[in-house]
Amino acid sequence: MIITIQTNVPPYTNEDLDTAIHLAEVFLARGHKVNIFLFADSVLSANKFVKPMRIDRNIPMKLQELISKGVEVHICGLCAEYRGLTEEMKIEGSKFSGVPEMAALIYESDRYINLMP
Amino acid sequence: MIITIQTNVPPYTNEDLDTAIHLAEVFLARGHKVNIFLFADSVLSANKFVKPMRIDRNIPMKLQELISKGVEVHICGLCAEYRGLTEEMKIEGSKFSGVPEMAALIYESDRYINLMP
Amino acid sequence: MKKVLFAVYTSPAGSIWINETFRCIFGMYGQDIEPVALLLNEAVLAVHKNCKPEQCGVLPLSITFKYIEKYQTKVYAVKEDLEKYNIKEDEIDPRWNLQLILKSDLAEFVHSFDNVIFF
Amino acid sequence: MKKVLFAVYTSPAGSIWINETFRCIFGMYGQDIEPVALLLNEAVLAVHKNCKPEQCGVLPLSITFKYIEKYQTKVYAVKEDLEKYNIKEDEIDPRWNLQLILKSDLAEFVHSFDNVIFF
Amino acid sequence: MALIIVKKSPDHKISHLLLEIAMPQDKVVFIQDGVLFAVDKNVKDLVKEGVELYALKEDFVARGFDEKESLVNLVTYEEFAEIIENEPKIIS
Amino acid sequence: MALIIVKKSPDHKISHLLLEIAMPQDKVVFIQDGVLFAVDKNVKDLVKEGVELYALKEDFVARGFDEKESLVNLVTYEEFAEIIENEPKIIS
Repeated sequence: MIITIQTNVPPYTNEDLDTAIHLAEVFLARGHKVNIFLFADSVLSANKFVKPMRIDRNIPMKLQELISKGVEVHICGLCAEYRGLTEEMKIEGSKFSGVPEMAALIYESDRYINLMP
Repeated sequence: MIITIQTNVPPYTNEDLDTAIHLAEVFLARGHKVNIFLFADSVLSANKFVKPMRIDRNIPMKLQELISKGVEVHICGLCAEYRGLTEEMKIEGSKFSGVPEMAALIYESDRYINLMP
Repeated sequence: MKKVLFAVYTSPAGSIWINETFRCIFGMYGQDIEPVALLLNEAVLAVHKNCKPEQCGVLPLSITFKYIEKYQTKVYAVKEDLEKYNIKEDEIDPRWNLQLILKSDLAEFVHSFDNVIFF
Repeated sequence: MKKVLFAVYTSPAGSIWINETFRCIFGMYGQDIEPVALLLNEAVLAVHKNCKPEQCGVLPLSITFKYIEKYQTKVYAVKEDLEKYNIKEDEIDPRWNLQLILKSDLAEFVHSFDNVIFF
Repeated sequence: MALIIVKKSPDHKISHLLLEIAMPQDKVVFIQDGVLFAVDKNVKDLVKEGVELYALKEDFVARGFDEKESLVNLVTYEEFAEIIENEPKIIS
Repeated sequence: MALIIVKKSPDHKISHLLLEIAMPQDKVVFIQDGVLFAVDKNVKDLVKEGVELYALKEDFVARGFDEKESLVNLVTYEEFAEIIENEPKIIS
């Protein structure tokens, strides 16, 4: 199956990215194609300059690991511009997309899971 | 009087920065010393790479104008690290502070206005 | 053809979600998708002809009108929620192209879509 | 000396605000400030000895304990809110140094501070 | 005496708590989505007698309301600033 | 039939709306702060008869609850994934 998870709120402040990453790992292990669409303030999760405390998880790095396992990480481009996230800041392998790509994902995906803001 | 306004949520997604900026302008005009403390996701407001749509307000630029009029804009440093906001990204004149500076502002200010998350 | 409902429940002006709801909807038309908007709870305030978030300095809602007309987007609001805020039919801006839905019909309405995304 | 209350009402694990409340408090001691913590609504879940946000992958709360002890920080929780979640006195982690406050005393308690910051 | 600032709408439990802890002679100012309290028929029953209620006019009218609809005093930003100047203790 | 995911706690009005619109044979999964519904004595009265209720175990125990306290079925992430695989229509 193709499964897409959309997040909308900032990482760390909320649990959503943790939920999304955990679900993505489980779906990968179950043999599915997984996409993550980062919308609104959740685009921060793809900022490679994020520097958490040592005892904390590194969410952008976890997303990058997922990318290396075949997960597509989409960043809403206009949302990124509004949060000052530029091309140079984003984690490798993630892509700036827009609502047309969101539409394509909604259309193609067998399951579309939105984590409401 | 010394008046400090603390914000805690991301700009644009919420109205808080608009409220804080408007209040700061009014207090300035009334002859007060004004500080803004950007905490948690509100640190994004000091990112100079923020690029809103043309019809929209530019919040980092508005903060910079306030700085030029004598407002101190403090950015919680650890919060900034968690959001990938580095020294090079912050608007001119804003400063990375921490909770010790928050404590000093709370102590010195005649009025401390927190806009709850 | 997929039918997708974007449902928004947060107030205009206080947060960006009504704007984002419509931005998402207008992006759907490139695909074989029929997107529909549903305003509920505090979000229904948006349809009042005097609701102008730009009056407190945030992004206006009126930028959506030309696309609602262009795409003939279906926009629904919950009747009881409009009544709660005392918004009468003649106070609704006609450019919303608004249709009312009863709370009692909401469950079935929501279930008639292939995907439901809440903002 | 300023007395400052940091009051937090959101759930542990779901959001970061309980952690941020205590981080703020521990930063206050460099000034002539007496910071106090108040847990209310869902935030009271934090005091249960089995509450471990790290179990769902987010930041632990236990990192606060050594500073609560070091500074002898006063931490209050609303009794009725603890009862709502059926948290008994012997289930409260002693390292919170917790004192209970009745809802009926809340108004006066909150007003006894120079500054009150809600998270 | 204190100034309590309520920025979240009546749909948020924390806003109701802020109203419950208001004491006589306190001032409550509704801003942002908190202004929805200004059209709540029961708003005056949500606080103890003697609590003064205000709503920020700019945020109120931006949400489509007519000034006449407000059940509490509407204040401009200038007046809100004045209230803040007069109340050292702020709960928010 | 649909899968409804509730991530916000009972203090949020929108969570109650999601429960109200659940129809018989729907599955509701409580995650994140939504798991607080699993200890709400009235949780089964909040939905129509025939709605199946679940809570994500990991999020439930992280908030200090004992598995025995849950009034709904607890599911692991694996089981949650399975529920998603079986329900094409997701309301969330």
